[in-house]
Amino acid sequence: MDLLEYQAKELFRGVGIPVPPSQRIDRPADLKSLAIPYPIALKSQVYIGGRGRLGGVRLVSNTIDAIAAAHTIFNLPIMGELPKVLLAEAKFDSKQELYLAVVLNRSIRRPVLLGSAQGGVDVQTAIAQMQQIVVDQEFSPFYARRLALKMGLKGNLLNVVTDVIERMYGLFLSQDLDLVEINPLAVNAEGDVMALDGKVTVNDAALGRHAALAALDTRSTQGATPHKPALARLPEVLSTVDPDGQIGILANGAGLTMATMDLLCQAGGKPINFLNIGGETHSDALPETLCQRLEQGLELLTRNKQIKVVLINIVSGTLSCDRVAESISKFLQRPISIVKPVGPVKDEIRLSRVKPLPTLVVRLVGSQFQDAKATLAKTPTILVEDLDKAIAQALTLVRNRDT
Amino acid sequence: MDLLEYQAKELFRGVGIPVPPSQRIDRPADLKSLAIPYPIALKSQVYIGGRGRLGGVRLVSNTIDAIAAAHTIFNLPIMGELPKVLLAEAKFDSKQELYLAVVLNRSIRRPVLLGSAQGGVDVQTAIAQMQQIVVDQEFSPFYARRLALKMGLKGNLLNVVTDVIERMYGLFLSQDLDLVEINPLAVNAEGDVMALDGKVTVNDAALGRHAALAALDTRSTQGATPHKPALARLPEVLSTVDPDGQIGILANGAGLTMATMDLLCQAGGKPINFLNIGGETHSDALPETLCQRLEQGLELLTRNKQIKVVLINIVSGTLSCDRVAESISKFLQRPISIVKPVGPVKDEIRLSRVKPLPTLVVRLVGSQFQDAKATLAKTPTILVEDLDKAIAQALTLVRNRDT
Amino acid sequence: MNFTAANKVIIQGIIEPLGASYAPLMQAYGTTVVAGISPGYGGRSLAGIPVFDMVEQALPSVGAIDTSVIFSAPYAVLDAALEAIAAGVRKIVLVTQGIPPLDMVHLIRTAEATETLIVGPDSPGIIVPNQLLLGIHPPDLYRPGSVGLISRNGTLTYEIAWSLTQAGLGQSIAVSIGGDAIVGSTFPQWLQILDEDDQTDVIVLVGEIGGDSEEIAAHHIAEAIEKPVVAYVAGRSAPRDRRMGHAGAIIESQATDFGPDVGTAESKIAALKRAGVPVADRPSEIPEIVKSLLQQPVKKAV
Amino acid sequence: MNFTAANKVIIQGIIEPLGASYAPLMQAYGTTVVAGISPGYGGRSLAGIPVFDMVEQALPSVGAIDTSVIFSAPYAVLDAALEAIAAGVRKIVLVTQGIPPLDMVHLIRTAEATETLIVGPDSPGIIVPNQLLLGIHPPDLYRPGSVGLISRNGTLTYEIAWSLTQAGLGQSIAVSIGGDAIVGSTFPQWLQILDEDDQTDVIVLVGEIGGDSEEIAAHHIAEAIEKPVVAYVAGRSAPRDRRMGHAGAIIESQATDFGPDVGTAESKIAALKRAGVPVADRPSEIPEIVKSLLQQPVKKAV
Repeated sequence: MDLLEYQAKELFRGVGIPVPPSQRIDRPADLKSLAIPYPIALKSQVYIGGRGRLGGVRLVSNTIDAIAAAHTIFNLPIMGELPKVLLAEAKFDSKQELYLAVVLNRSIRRPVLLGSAQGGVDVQTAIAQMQQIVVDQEFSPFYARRLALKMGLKGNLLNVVTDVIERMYGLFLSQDLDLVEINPLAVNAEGDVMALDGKVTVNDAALGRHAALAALDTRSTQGATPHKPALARLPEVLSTVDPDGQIGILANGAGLTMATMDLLCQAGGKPINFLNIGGETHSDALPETLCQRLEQGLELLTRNKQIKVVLINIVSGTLSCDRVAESISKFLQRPISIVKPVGPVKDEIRLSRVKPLPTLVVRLVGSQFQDAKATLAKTPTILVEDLDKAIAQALTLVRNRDT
Repeated sequence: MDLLEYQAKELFRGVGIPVPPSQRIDRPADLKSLAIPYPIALKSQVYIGGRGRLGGVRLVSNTIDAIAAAHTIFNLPIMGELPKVLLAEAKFDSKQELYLAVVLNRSIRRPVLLGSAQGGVDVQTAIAQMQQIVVDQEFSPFYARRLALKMGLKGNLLNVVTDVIERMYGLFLSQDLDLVEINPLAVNAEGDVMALDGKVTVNDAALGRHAALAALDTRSTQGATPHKPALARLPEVLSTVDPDGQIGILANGAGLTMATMDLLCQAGGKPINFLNIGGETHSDALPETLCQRLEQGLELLTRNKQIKVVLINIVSGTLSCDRVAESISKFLQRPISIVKPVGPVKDEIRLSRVKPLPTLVVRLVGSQFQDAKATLAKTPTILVEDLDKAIAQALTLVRNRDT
Repeated sequence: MNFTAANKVIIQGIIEPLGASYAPLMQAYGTTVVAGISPGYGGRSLAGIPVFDMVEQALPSVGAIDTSVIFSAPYAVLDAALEAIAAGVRKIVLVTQGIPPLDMVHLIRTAEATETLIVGPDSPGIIVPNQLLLGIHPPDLYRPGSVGLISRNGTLTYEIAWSLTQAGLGQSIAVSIGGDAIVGSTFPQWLQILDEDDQTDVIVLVGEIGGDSEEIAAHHIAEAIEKPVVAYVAGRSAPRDRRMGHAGAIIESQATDFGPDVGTAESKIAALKRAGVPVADRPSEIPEIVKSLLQQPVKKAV
Repeated sequence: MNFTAANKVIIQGIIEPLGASYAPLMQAYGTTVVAGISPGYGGRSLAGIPVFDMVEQALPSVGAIDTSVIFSAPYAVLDAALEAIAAGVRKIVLVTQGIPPLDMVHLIRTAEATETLIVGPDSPGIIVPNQLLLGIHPPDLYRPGSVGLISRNGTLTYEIAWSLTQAGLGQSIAVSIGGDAIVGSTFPQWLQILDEDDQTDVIVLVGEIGGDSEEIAAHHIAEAIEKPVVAYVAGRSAPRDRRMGHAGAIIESQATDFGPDVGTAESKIAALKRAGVPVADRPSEIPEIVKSLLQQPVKKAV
């Protein structure tokens, strides 16, 4: 989960990383009661980077200009995203700008400290100067000092930046972050430093043990429900792969879902949606849960009126083939009224129910295959044992339904 | 630094250790706006243990009784200590009482977890059942579970108590505590636990990095000045060793001060006060600082009108003998008015100045001894090279001044 | 590294839903499951397996333990694994998915210091067909044979094992290093183990997009592996930067705005091909390639 | 364990007041001080000693470092020591007092894992008369000889060294294990080192009230030490439970209300006497006892 700049800066403030005096602006009128002196920067609070180039940051010197600028920024989408909040921030005169980050490197399985003596908006220059220190053992401030030295810092600035990195690492560790980044860390003529922009990504798997961070999720439509490391919720809306596609894919496990989609694409098929109902390694996983997710997944996919064929590919140790077959059969027989909706049921969706269901091509690997076969024989689904043949079957069906 | 019970419980609450609903009572009238339901326990907030046996805890069932009890407790000294605050706390029905502690074991140089299935006021029984687990590597909750198991706990209680110990350890580590103790941790019929009394000792050396804890020091007359790991302040008032004594001891370093006092006592002398002006291992230690402390120490000791002889024993690498001699000489020559008082100067002290100073017996080991000898020759002090002889000299002088 | 039915195995988190379902299956497959561990459940038993509150409690009755398979809830896994290491266990399989990455960093540091093998997390574990099941592989899909199967996913591993089995190609061992972002044992480690394993004649490596494990594996194969390797990489058609269900499928970049091409299917396939590894276009192609490789003479040591 | 002038030594915290005063003295005494370390002061020099920002920066120019003497401010000591260990330094003297005990616990764990000797904290360090000064012992009070002096205090150690020197008894080495509550190296460790040291004929052990180091030392002497040992314990007259200036002088109890007799002068003296160690009543008695012991034949190995 990404944090917005102002949320990241609150975290920075909490651990003693210097940030400019600032104020959150929820509407332009808030600027009338601004507590920080002009000139200020008004900054669009969006999750996407590069807002500076796109007009999302403006320097203003008085209330009238500030309100006008706020109106503009509130109505300026950054790569399609409109800000809900702006940040008004005191200006800081920087003589030098540094880049600093703490991030987990998954291939060496250790946190790394990144730093560049050339931070700021010109990312290419920052990269050219980028230094990296691997935190191979338990962190101690000397790792931070090692980075600061490698960045070429000296004297008091060496110690001041070491201290900032140490605090960034403290946040990273205590809050289970995937990334904490300051760019730029500005240095003024007096040698004071200030974090002018910051980015924090919280690890989603760890959110369940950081209630305060979970509450910062402004994007979740579920609101501030406590994140817990339960089976991930199925998405409420499936993203579209190919808008012209007519095939939906439902599989279990990320690798298998991708492989199924790869096969379909290689064979010339056009998947519109794909859905992974989840792998088998969740500690709470029970056959009942997986069946439920299968049925919910079918419900989700079949809502899309454009889908002609749903290709189901379930390879499971937890779920026997007959249980999968029963779930499918149950799904097909359900009276519409008793289907428990995943989200609020809109009329448009109710309407879709009267439409004929897409054809289900079912491919199963696991125990009790013969029982599954018997169960599915009583349904209009098409059971195929071989994966390549299932793909071919799905394609044929689409073509037939098209014509 | 010890915390009072209510301060300890605030820390417990902060890390999720269950404590009863409670309210701090600064004066009996506070009980009129009590927000917790009766019956409550009113508890004297003193640093000394065993207040229960001494009437410092009372159970009351209504406001009238509560106010009366509060008046009594506010006026009841516990081993000489009057409470400034009481704690009003909701009653909890316990079925079982456990003892839990985390403490640093200095000889094995590791934290240890202590637990007894028989906690509560009967300390002897608790000790008889005491179990100990050494946290030899980085802490992980299994150390806590190991203790809970050794205490004989089972089922859900095993997990609940493991969780409490884990949180106690978290406090211990993050707040640099010397001790965190819960006695009793009460268990009710439903298996819920509650910390009914708690004791927390903060490590003094670490207070400088825990501003919030340092602010809890209710005993410091310095108020909430930030603790920092600077040279320890000299005491404002010297404690009395032998009220009939007439000799004051001033030495540098704890071991040397003790050895000097041992020698004096073994020779039949009666020290009334002793003062260690500090060893040589402080990273901020400069000869200037040590000289200043020597002069402040002499000032402190000579304030005591009962002292006839001050025995100075300085063995130093940092401070050459001549600098010690100069400091002593400077102290003796000082006009009373320009002496910078260590504390507020009371009339009684000014008065003491007109009294003749005690005789100073000076014993020095270090470089530049001959220069020191020359300097001190011009003063009324008695310089002795040998420690045993210095002791004998001090004793002779006391006897002579007595007669 | 020996994985046989003689391994003494414990199951931590045996009362978690997944642990409770698979404990009897592991035992039925021939795995010597000597104890289950679930704090608060000590004294009970599950499918005849005695349950203890702590690993060390089991030691007096069962003796030294070789392997622990951990099904504990995600936030309890680090402690469970450290407890197992403290009790002398030196092979640990983490089935559970969703362990916070920094817990894994801590665990991996401790594992390195104590020379403990960590498989997973988010892994179906290890299966040695007809001998040993350390995890949740569906045994029906496997047969004994000489193909060593290494993957980083779950159900796709089953799919490929099944395609091998159907083609008459049994497996010497199948292991998934796990699908989470930070995993214990790596592709190079397992390539090395299987290269030295007498039972294995050919290695099948199953990768997917995200991270750089396939690129690193390719490098290692070129440098150090003598046995023939066949690879398959899932995710050629995956939309970039979309979550497919686990972190392994996110094409990650080192830090904001610093994203090289590493992690894409193209990069992985190219790296493997450069290392001389044939890459199957679809799972069903793997058995054919394996068969053709088995007919060639083995590369000689240089 | 060899402590000679050939030891390559660095001084961490060389710009702290105490470090700046003693660095030139250590060097003048013959100690090979190759570098000083103080973050933010790299590039300067102090008394001809080059100063670096980090230990590892000094390595290319000075080669492997044997010993670091640390004068850093209390809260910076843990990091300085870990930095030294990471740079391969395996002997560390902590002069600074007032290091938070849990920092020491962390450091001692790391020192154990890396086989690093930690002397101190709150210690004047080590002196090998006329050869090597690792800390702040006043060199004038020491002479070369065959008495090994082990203590846990500062100025009292100087006092006793001086009484030995005045009596014509030089010292093979003098070391203070430090006065803070948690220290690195222990009495038994140093007793062992001196027992095996060819230059040492007799050992003087200087203790004080608080803690149980003297009791443990007594036990170790009875079990394992062959050379004669003389002891002195300060604090017989100390009021109980009063702070004498450092934590070693607090008679501590394990937890509230659990205070055994351990830690009192009586307990320590009794334990030492039980171990056959003569205990001097006053510092000036020590030289006499040392002389009488030197005339006796050394205990034979059993």
